[in-house]
Amino acid sequence: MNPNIPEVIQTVPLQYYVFFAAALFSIGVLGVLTRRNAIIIFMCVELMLNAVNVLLTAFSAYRADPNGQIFVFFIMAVAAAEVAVGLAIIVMIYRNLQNTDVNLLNRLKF
Amino acid sequence: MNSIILLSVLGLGNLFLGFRRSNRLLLPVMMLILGGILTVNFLDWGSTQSFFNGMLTIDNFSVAFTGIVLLTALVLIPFSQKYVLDGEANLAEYYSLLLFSLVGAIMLVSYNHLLMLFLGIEILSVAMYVLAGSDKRNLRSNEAALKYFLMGAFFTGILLFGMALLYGATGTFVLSEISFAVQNPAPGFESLKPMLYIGMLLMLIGIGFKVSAAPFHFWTPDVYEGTPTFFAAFMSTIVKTAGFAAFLKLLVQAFPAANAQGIWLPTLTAMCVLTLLIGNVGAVAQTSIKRMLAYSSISHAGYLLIALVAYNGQLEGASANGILFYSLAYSVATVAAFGVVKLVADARQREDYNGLNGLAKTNPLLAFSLTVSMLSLAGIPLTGGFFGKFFVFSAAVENGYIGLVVFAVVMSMVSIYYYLRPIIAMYMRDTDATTNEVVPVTTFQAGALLLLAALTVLLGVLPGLVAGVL
Amino acid sequence: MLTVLLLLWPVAAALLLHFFKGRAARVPALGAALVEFALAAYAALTFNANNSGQFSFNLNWIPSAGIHFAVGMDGLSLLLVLLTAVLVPVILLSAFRRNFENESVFYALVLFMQTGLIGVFTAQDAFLFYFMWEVALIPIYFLAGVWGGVNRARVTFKFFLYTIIGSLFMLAGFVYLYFQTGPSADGLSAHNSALASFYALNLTADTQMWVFWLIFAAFAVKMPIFPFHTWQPDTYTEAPAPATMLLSGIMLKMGIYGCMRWLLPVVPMGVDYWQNLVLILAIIGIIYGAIIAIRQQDVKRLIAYSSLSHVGLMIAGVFSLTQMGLQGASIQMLAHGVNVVGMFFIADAIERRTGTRNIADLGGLTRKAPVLTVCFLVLLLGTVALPLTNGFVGEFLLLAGVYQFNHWMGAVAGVTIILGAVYLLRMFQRVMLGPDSSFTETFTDLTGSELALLVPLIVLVFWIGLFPNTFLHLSEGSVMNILNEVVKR
Amino acid sequence: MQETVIPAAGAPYSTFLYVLIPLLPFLGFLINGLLNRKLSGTVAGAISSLAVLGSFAISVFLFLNFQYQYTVTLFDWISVGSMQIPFSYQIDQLSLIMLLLVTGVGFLIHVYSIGYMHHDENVGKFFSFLNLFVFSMLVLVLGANFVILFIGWEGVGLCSYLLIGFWNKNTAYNNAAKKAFIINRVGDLGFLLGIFLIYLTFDSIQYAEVFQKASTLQIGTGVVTAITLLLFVGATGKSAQLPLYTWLPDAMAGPTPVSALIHAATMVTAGIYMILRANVLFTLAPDTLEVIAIIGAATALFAATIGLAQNDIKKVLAYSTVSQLGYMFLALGVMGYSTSLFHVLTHAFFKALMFLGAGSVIHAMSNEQDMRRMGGLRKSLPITFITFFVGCLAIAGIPPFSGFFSKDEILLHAFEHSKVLYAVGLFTAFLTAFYMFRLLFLTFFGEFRGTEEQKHHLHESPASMTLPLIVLAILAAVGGFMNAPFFLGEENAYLANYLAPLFTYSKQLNPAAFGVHADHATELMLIGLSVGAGVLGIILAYVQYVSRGVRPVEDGESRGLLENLIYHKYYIDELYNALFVRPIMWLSRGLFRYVENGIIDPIVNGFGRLTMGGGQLLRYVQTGSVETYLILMVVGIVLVMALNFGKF
Repeated sequence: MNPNIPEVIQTVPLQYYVFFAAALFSIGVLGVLTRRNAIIIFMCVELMLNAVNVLLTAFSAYRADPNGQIFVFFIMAVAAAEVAVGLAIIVMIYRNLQNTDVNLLNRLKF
Repeated sequence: MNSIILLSVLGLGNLFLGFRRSNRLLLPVMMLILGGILTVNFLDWGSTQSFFNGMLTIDNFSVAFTGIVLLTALVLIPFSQKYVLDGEANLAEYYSLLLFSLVGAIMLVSYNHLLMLFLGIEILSVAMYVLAGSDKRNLRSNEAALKYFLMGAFFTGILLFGMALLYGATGTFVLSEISFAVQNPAPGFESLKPMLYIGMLLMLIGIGFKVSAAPFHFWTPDVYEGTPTFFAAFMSTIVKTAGFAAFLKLLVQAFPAANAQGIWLPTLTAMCVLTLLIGNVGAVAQTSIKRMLAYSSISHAGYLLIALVAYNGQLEGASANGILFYSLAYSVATVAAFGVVKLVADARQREDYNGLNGLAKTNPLLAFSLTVSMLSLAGIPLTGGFFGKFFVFSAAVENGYIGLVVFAVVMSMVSIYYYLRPIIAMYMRDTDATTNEVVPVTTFQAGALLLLAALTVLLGVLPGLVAGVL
Repeated sequence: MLTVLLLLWPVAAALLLHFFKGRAARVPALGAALVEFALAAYAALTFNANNSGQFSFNLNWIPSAGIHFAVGMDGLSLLLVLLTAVLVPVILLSAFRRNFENESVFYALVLFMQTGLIGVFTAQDAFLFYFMWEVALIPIYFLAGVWGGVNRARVTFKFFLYTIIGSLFMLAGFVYLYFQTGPSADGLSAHNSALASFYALNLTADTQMWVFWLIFAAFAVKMPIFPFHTWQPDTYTEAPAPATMLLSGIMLKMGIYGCMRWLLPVVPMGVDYWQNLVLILAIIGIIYGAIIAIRQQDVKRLIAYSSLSHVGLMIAGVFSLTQMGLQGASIQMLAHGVNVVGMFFIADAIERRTGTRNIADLGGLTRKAPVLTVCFLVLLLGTVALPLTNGFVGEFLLLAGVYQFNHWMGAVAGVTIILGAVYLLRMFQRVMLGPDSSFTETFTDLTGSELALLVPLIVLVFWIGLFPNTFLHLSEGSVMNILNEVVKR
Repeated sequence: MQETVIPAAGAPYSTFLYVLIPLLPFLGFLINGLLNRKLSGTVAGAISSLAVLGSFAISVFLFLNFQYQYTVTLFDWISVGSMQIPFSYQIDQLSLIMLLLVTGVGFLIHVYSIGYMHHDENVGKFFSFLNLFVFSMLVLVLGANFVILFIGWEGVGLCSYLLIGFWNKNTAYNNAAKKAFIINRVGDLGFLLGIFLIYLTFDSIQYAEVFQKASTLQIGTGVVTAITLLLFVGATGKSAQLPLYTWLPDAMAGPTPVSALIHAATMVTAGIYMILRANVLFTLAPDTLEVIAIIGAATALFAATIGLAQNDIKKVLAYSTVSQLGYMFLALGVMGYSTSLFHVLTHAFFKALMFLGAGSVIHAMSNEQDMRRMGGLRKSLPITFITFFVGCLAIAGIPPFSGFFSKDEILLHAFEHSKVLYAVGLFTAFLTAFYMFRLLFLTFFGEFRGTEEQKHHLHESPASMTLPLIVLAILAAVGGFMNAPFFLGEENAYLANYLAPLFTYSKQLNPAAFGVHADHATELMLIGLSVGAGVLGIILAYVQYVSRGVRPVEDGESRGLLENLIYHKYYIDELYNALFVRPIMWLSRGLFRYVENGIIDPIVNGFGRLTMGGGQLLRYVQTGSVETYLILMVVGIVLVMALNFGKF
């Protein structure tokens, strides 16, 4: 038990965080695999990223090491950038196809 | 570091040059800038410096790979010409994006901290998502962008999850500290081991996706085909070079052999074999040159993975030098290939092999240049590609991976089949109505192609210039 | 240094040829080849037959890997360099008769190829050897592929694929051997690839057994040996005559030379183990090629199969591991080079005049073209190994060598002298003798320039046939060195 | 007379003299060959004839001044390790006799050809080939080792190819030429292998050295048996013995002087010369000798029977040649070495004579060769008839003509060796007399059966043709006295005595089998029998073809079974066709179609197809659907995890 870590954090065991993050991540993955709407897929990806964030924060807290939490900020920033680009792409597709179903995108194959 | 700063500043500056839409000005300026940065980059040769609290390290390794990245960009830029002259409104923005992505690439080759790895990958990727879809009105380009984006984002998640687990297991993001933590396990480390291993494997997969290693390669053919050729060339050279440098750094500095060999090596080897197989066999059946080049880029990822498998735990020696030489030879040849394909496709509006028919008669220079690059990619002597393969295979044989090398050799035999097809089309087939006109080539493009051919042959005749510098 | 000059001059000339367009390139190209011939002749004259390596040159090529640009000539190399230097001008001259696009590029490629060929014959470093091996391949691919017949794309593709596959195996073998060597002389690298180091290797018999096939694969395809030969007839048929001459006259010798220099002394135990198999394959090739040749209708294809048969005998001679076999192979390489180039030239001359290569379409040429008949007959007699022509010395020694190794093999291989007569005389009869055909009515005899091309070849037919010792003495020392290396272990 | 067989130190004359012997004909070949159409036929013929005459003169000079056996080395030809092949000549009794024979008879044939080939457009080419032939034959007999012998051996093969196919517009002639060369090559292979084995056994191919080493071996040594059998295979090819004789009758396609030169007097004797040369080796191998004797006797009989029913005048002569060659081999097989050479000489005289005579007939008949179209020619061709008659008497073995002596000696040797062989020989002698006189009677007696136009043209040949006939007739008549029968006293056997040094080793090795030991009574009895056989044959022929006037049946008419079989030469050509030629042709097509293009190539292409198929399969995976890709990649991730699960 690390004395540098506030006790209130340690009331929830680390494993719980890990399991939680893993579950969240898996839900994200499953969402990506099962949904066909580009926007929803994209949201599921965000879910995966948030699972990572949770995990990083938890580890960071348990290790009393700020690095992890700083990393989370970067992930958020980058995710924001990705959102901007991703939504722009989806919008572009929507303009051309009037739809955002990824399965309509199969001109490029074989 | 100087190159990162210069690139970022100039990239920003470039955004303000957007009022001048003339490529006549922008192109030389860009080439001048890149040439300058390339020179500046090599000023750092021989010294080792750290930046951002040791998150970035500039050493010979990073300088060398930065050199390849910048050189590739420099010779690639002339081929943007046609694209830009078509009245693209946001000319300067594209150049800026290119410059920014170069920053990402440089971060990838000099990172020392997983955060920088992540940032490098993202800077590079996000720029690429945009560029892939830059032909806004073209559905294929749109599709490529979306596919690349969705899958890229997904695998960013995987990569990050891996990093997070690794962090959980070792408590650090610094490469050398990860290695140290693994080698000197703290009490209670045993229970963290699954996390460590899963983390490592997930990172392997994440980076494997970026360098299009099988079975995480599915995006590559589709995206390369849809992306405007110029940016596809960018993806298949700069992204791949930087990706492999990053991969090697990760394996060497964070996952050293002592503890991890048993964990990631079999996986890596399996990926390597699969990549070689899929890349080469897949390319055989293609009818579009661009798609063939995409599979070819997968197969070359396979060859480079051999160098990773033949890992010697250092950023020097056979393995690192092999990757360096291979990347250089591969980039030079690939740029020329994409360049010619782009010029021909623009002029003739077709990307299949037959579109090249009779090119030797209409454009001997293009034909010659594409021939040299195909031979280099096929690994025929007198070209850099031969020594690339040679060094990589040597590294593997030296470390006892004879079976792997034999497999790779067999696969490169297969590769001859599809690399010869453009040559056959250019030299041995007659022209038809769509292919009997001369393809327009600007001076810069001709110069770049000549330079690339010369470089390829130079590497093929005097490999000692580059081999063994690390 | 002379060797370097021999290597650099053709490629330099090829580059310079860029400044000449079309027909204007003919004279400079021929001039360059003649200069090369003069250089080779000078080398031959100053060559000291008692010594082995001469005109050596050694440059650290890839220092970090201990790979050297090491060239030099012993008698065997010199013989083949001479062959190359003699045949290339002849081949260039033969090309002058044709009309085709981009002549200057064509000649440049021929000269470029000459560098590769001479490089193969003079390399003293394994990787340099491999490098030159492939350098020689690239120009011939284009020569055959760009200027060839209707099926050129498919056929040359097969050829290229075949040979490159073979040579990649060789590369793998060399890489493996390379890592068994000691550090380079300058200590910069842990290994080196010098010929001498390869000779000094101490490999177990098991290793040699499989390394043998890696290296042999390349030679087997190039020579070619049955059953790796299927590229050959097609390629010989489709390629333009000068390219066919290069392929059959010189390039095929690369494989035999390779066996002698880079296989026998490097993996002697492997050779010992597979000796019988290779001999059997070679002998099958002799008979198989000859029998198939009997009924071929295309003159070029017939010569191609005859070449397969003759090469089989050379391989058998080499693998008999006898002095006679190896010396026979050395001299037969020259003889076969001269004869086959001459034969293909004549086939080409006939095709140019009549527009056909089909034996059934021809006949009665001898009455129209007595000079051609004489030239053809002389070359044919050389090919069927009539005594006092070049073919006899080689075949006699080769058969003697094989016979010395195994009487039965020698006897079976000897059937070549019967079958050779069968298919060549059949062709000669149908083409030159008998009643006229509609294709041959307006046939004209050889022109002066064509004769000028054939005369040197015919002189060589008799020179080698009458005074083979001129050449046998050159290669004697090399052959003994090779055999000593083989016997040593 | 020198008893030593070891060559003495040096040649008594300048090397140039020896070079000149083959060089003169070779120069003739070059001059006539290069100036092919510029010289008139007579000039070309004169040049060639003079060249051969020059060689003849030198040969006579050497013969007259011959003291001891020696070798002349011109230059080192091939040297590889211990395989040292100098280009050297051996001058001894055997080579001198052969020199005289080749150049002497050769000269006469050259002279004859001037007249015979007068009308031919390629007469220059013809003479150049003739000269080349003489050159090859001279190299053959002069060589001091087996390889030089082989040069000439192959050289005559080539020349026969060129000369048989001289009228190259005719496909049948070309085929005959090709057949001659190829069948000779079959024999040559045996010879070549024999040379290899000699080299491997004795480490040399130089006669002197090989024979000297061989003389120390035991009789019956296995390897020597193998060597001699191989050499004999070579001899059967060149000397037209069973089973390789088929080329010789076909070779009659060439101009008639060619038949005389190549296929009667010289080339076919090469095999006998070779065995005589290597008599030491053969003496060491009694088994081989047995084979030779049997093959010889069988050939003699076999060819003689075929000769009975042939209608082509040259074919009859051809089969008679084969038959007589069989005699010579029979002589060799029973170790009558000098006897064999004796028969070579007498046969050269009378067979050359008969061929040239036949040529004269054909010339007169405007190229008609079928005896069924001849008859009664003795009136219009008196010289030809008389000389031909002499030849026939000689071959029939009627004393005192040359054939009688030589054939009789052979039969004597055979009798001593084996009664069966003797009987065969004797029967053959009877057959020979019969079919030769059948030829004579059909040609020169009776009524002329040709066309009116032929009859109109009938004329005796010019002097250039008849002179050689006369000279040869004289030789054929008296040639026998150079080796008189034993009962007249050994000192009269000039030839045998002259040649004796050649057989010194043989005699030492096997004195028992060497020479003749019969008493005079037996000898006389045998003479009586053989003369009787000859006379009987002549009488029968006379009765059949003159008295009863029987004519050979025309092609359309039916023949008796046996006659048909003989007329068709026992269908041997057809048999060989079915056994060798067809299968090889079939194999050639079969290998090309089914092995080359049916197995090997498809296998090679199969690898390509396999790869291509793999590529196509991969394309099915690459569906273009993001969903599929993601699922597949996730499966990949799961697989990676699952496969590494054990390590966690």
